[in-house]
Amino acid sequence: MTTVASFNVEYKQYLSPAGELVGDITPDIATDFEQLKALYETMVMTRVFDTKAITLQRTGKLGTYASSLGHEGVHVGIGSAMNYEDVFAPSYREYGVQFCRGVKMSEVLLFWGGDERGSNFSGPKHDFAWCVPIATQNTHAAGAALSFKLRKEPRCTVSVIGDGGSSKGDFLESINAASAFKLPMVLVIINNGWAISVPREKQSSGETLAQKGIGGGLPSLQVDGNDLIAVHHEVKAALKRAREGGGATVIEAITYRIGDHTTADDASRYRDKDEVENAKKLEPIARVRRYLMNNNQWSVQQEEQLLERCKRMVESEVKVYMDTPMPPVTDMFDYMFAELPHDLVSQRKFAQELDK
Amino acid sequence: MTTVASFNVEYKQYLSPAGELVGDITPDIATDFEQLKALYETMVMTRVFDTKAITLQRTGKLGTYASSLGHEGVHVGIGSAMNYEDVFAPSYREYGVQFCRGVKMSEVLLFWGGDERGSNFSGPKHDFAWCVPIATQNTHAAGAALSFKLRKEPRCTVSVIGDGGSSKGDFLESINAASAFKLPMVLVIINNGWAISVPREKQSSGETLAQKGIGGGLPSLQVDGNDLIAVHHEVKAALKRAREGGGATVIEAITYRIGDHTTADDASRYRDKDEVENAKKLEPIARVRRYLMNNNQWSVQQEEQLLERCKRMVESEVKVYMDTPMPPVTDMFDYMFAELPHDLVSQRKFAQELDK
Amino acid sequence: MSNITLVEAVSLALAYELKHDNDVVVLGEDVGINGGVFRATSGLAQEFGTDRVIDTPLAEAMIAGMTVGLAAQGMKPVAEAQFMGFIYPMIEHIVCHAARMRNRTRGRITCPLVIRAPFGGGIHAPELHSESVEAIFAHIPGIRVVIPSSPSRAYGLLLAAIRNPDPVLFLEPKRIYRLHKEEVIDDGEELPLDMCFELREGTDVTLVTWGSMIKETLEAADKLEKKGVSAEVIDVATISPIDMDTILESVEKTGRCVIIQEAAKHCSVSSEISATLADRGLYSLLAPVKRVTGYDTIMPLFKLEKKYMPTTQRIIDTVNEIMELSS
Amino acid sequence: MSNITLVEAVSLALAYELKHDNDVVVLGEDVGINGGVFRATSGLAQEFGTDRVIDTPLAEAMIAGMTVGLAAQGMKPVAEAQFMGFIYPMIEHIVCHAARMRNRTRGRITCPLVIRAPFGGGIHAPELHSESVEAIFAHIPGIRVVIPSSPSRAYGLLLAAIRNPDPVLFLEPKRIYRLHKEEVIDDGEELPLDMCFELREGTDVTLVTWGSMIKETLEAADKLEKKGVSAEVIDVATISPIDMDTILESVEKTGRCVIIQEAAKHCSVSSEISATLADRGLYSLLAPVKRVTGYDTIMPLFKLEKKYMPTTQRIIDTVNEIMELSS
Ligand SMILES: Cc1ncc(C[n+]2csc(CCOP(=O)(O)OP(=O)(O)O)c2C)c(N)n1
Ligand SMILES: Cc1ncc(C[n+]2csc(CCOP(=O)(O)OP(=O)(O)O)c2C)c(N)n1
Ligand SMILES: [Mg+2]
Ligand SMILES: [Mg+2]
Repeated sequence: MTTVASFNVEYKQYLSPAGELVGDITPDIATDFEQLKALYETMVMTRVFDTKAITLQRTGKLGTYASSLGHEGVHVGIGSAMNYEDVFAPSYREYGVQFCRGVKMSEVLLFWGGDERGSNFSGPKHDFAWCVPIATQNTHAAGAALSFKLRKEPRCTVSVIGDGGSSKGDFLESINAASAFKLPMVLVIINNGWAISVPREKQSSGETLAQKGIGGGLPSLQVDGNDLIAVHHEVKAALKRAREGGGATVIEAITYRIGDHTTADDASRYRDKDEVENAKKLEPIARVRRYLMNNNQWSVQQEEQLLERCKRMVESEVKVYMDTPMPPVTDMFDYMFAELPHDLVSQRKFAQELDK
Repeated sequence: MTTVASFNVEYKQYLSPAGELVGDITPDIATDFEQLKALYETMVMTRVFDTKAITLQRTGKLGTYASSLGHEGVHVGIGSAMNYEDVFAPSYREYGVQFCRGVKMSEVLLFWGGDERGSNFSGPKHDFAWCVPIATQNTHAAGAALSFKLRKEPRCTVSVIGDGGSSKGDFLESINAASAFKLPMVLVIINNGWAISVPREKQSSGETLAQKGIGGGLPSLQVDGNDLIAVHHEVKAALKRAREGGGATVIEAITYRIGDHTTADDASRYRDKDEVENAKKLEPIARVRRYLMNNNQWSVQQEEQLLERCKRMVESEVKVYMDTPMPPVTDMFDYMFAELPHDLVSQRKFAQELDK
Repeated sequence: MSNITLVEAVSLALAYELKHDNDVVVLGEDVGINGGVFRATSGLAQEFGTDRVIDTPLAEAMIAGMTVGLAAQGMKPVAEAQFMGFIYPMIEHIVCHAARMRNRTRGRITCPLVIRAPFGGGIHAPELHSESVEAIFAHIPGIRVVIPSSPSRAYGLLLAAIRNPDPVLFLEPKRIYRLHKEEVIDDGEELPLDMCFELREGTDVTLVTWGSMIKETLEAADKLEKKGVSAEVIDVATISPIDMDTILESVEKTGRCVIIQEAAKHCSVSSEISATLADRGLYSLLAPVKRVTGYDTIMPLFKLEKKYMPTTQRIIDTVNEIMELSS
Repeated sequence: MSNITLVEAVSLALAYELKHDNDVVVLGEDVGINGGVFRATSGLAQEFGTDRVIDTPLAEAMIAGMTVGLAAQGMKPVAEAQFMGFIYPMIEHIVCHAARMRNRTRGRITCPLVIRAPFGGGIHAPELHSESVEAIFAHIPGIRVVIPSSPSRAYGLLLAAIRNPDPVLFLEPKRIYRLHKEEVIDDGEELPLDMCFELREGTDVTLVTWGSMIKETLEAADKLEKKGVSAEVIDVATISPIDMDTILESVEKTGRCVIIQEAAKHCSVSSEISATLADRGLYSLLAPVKRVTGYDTIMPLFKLEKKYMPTTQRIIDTVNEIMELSS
């Protein structure tokens, strides 16, 4: 009997729920207070936005919306670790990543407001759009990563997947692709405990979800997804390795979906209140605030000012959204192909007549 | 930093290429010479059959055929470890497994001879048919295993996949299914080094293919796939564990595809002769013969008699195949549905008229 | 006897079969405690246990493959694709296995399975939640494709689908899931899987449709009536195999036919019906066979979706057009 | 200028674009050193290197997804599905992404990709190696579906497909991969992606087909000629979008139409053509529009495959039938 391969999955946390530094190293970001404050502000902004979006939905001004409540740490951690030239392949609720990258709140609202123009966003034009079919974004990210490798560009892709989505073939095949082609990419499993009503345990009896990366021999680790510092630091390290030709990494970030799956969902049908209450104690924003305050980097007054600022900015973005005129009916046709085929020319004309 | 999970992949070999017992235990099968001789005979029979099938193809009496040359150890090892009540979900070249289970050589020939009746074989009626779309058999096996679990039957499924197929979503999702539902099943990766022209290294840079099972937290190991004893012993142990409620196992059996991928392939286009010559030295039949002979359980004379017997049996099966009359044209229709829908009734009549 | 909606009729049929046939299991994403995102399996896990109503991991190919595996071993699985827009990873198993297993093995292994999927637009949903790609499956030999358009037809057709010894794709028009209530007797009576339903008799034109467009089609027929045009309305219901005889008979009587579908036009179910009329019904035709369909574009996000889907008025206009052409 | 087969013309076009456009990459199973199981990529890895002609792991969803990812970042990937019977795991990416990316992002991200797949039966192959499911893809808005039927059309259409800024499914009729040779000038000239090719002029009947059935159709036309029936033969070539104007014009002249396809009949490309005739061409029709197609059954293993596929004689018989009906 010979052992031919051995693997470990490590768990990383640098900032405890109490807002204290823990772990065996102190990541650079932990002492770069200027950046940290900026990231903190983005997290808070994301949450203020999220609350507003839910209100818009409840009052009939938005369609179904997927909340990111509780995910701000992992999202902003990822977004802040990436370079602009990198490519992000999102799922559908990673606004925090996107805000770091320049996507506007009004664009997120357009998307959930049933308007394709939201996906023509101001974020990096090379970033992928929101991706509804679970896990398919992961193989797109692999393809994008291969294009960088072939063109010898020092760029990476970052792609995310949920705990539920980590069961789907596309995610698993993208691990394999990353392994086979040694791709410059980072796959982050955002394990928020639930896939709509299906709890993490029902997806797999594996000890971790990170270990799926071991299938392709990729470095695979777990981080505290409510720890902005851990997510930022580990994603950044993985990106550095990827950029230097070291291949892909799988990071499982453990967080919690504090809200319903979307506004179309009612989590009280299938989930214990206690679980949610407990999870709230671990949420990512409070601990950064505590840490900043402990270090005299943040005050109650600053917090109040920030909340004011966020509200104003969100309101102004909501206004942009609400003021956006309906798309013309011809938009249905005009982006189907670079050049409209003849049969669609007549259908377009018909639709236009009908709309008069 | 905490290690949250650790995994090893072990490699098992009990019979060396020289025909000597190695490894830290002596599996029961190694000293059960009567059974071992029977398995040896099935291996030899499979090879004689294989040679004949290729000849039939070359002389226009068979369609494309996928050789099992070199795979006899892993195939017979699997087949002999299973119970009749278990379900086998094959790919397309595991004749050795199927011969152990009662499938007839004439049925294999019918299948490759372009006749669906081959898949209505005499092996266990509950075994799956040959499966052309790579890896899909693995999720079927998971479904079958779930049926046993739901019905509380002490049965298992065994399903195979190639080194190439181990990259495909269905295989990976079946690992996940086995993990999520704790299914009574065994997945054997038959790593024969090649997927048509694509070598094992191009499928994944992972150290092993077995480690894909770690993704679901399944016990995952490598065996010498040219070692009948190792395959038989480990598959049997995995089946025992599965039957007792212990869940699934992933076994990577390392063997070599000595022949072309199929008769439609020409491996010399992409593969070194040396590699094949080296592999031949490790092939599974000779080492069992050496072992039996070393233990005075087999003689040159017995070998000659066996070969004679195999040839006769193969010839008689070939005759059954060759004497099988053409299926009637109506067979195209008569197995589409339990009850033929009206539109097909008229198409059937038309086809029948046309065939007169 | 109860007054129920279409989606409730789906639950009722599932409950009936779960109760009366131990081989039946329901599986899919969120079908358990949550009762499905549309509540089509509401209460079933609670009543029959999570061994009969099974939440699966999020992996459609796996769901389809396991469903084939379950069916091949004698179970009668009823799997759910959460939305038709997510059925694509299931296609390999549907086409290569479910549809072929009986034929492949000359009857040795069969696939008595059902895959249910809510389909169609008009519910203000996100991208890929509004697809109508029934034509893809109607083209595939070896599977039945069934689409109910009322509570009682949902109940009877779903029972028939589950009991049918061959694979059935059961597409549920989610826009009319809760449109109206109907009295449905929970007596386990099934409906035939190879027959159109004539919903309205008429003499001037035959309107052929299925699924949620039944709503607009019946509305159009009512309005046309008032203008003196008598429309016959046929609910195709089983789009594969299709009961063309009933349609041909009707067109023989009316001489005119308009086919209404929400799906894109090109190579669709409406094409097949029209093509059969151009062959077997040509001599009855007094006017061109028209199709009122979705455009050959991507179903837009919901701001424009109403402009994509055929309206009652479009049906009326089209009927008027061919009435004029042939009067 | 060289005398080459259809499959050689595919290689030639690939080589041309690989040479002239650095963004072009070829990827798929066995496309590298082995040159593809049909040798359609023969010699390309050797000439352009394994960074341009890439062997992938065996995972079709991954191939399709990566192809979308490559295209979205400005490459021009040409992926191969080894056989059309193995294209099913690619469908989610083709339908949900390749076909929608431009529309979804209002032009921000596009998908200039090609997926090539050999298709059709008659080559004595194992199960699922003989499928003709072009109708599935023809129904999907947002992708072009192109089928060449001669070496020169393969060359010109494939060049156009690769250069086209939108996704193209390029289906290669493998039964006629090596049927005959033709002189093909390797000048990089493309052919239009939205036009039928009129292969033969005639006045009595229009025969419409594509792919490998071109062979039987032209044979039938020749034989009919001898019996005094003048058949026009149209190669549809681009089945989506389809050039119906050319077909309608022809039928206006001939008054009769027979559509020939190898694929199953129900909800197929032939349905669409016939349906359009029943609408826009009804008044030209002198006889029912007939379809000579595969049966709505599973394509059988090769012992019976010849009895599945339409024959020259069936085409002739059908033409004779409608000539009689309308004489
Ligand atoms: C292929 C596919 N199947 C099903 C769905 C429907 N669906 C949307 S979100 C979701 C659950 C996702 O859970 P998870 O991956 O954990 O991500 P989370 O929403 O928790 O972030 C499901 C089933 C889908 N969008 N795509
Ligand atoms: C889904 C699918 N894709 C492609 C093929 C074509 N194909 C048949 S065998 C094969 C290679 C399989 O290699 P491997 O899994 O290593 O099995 P082996 O043949 O070596 O036993 C390929 C690509 C197929 N049958 N199914
Ligand atoms: Mg989740
Ligand atoms: Mg192999």
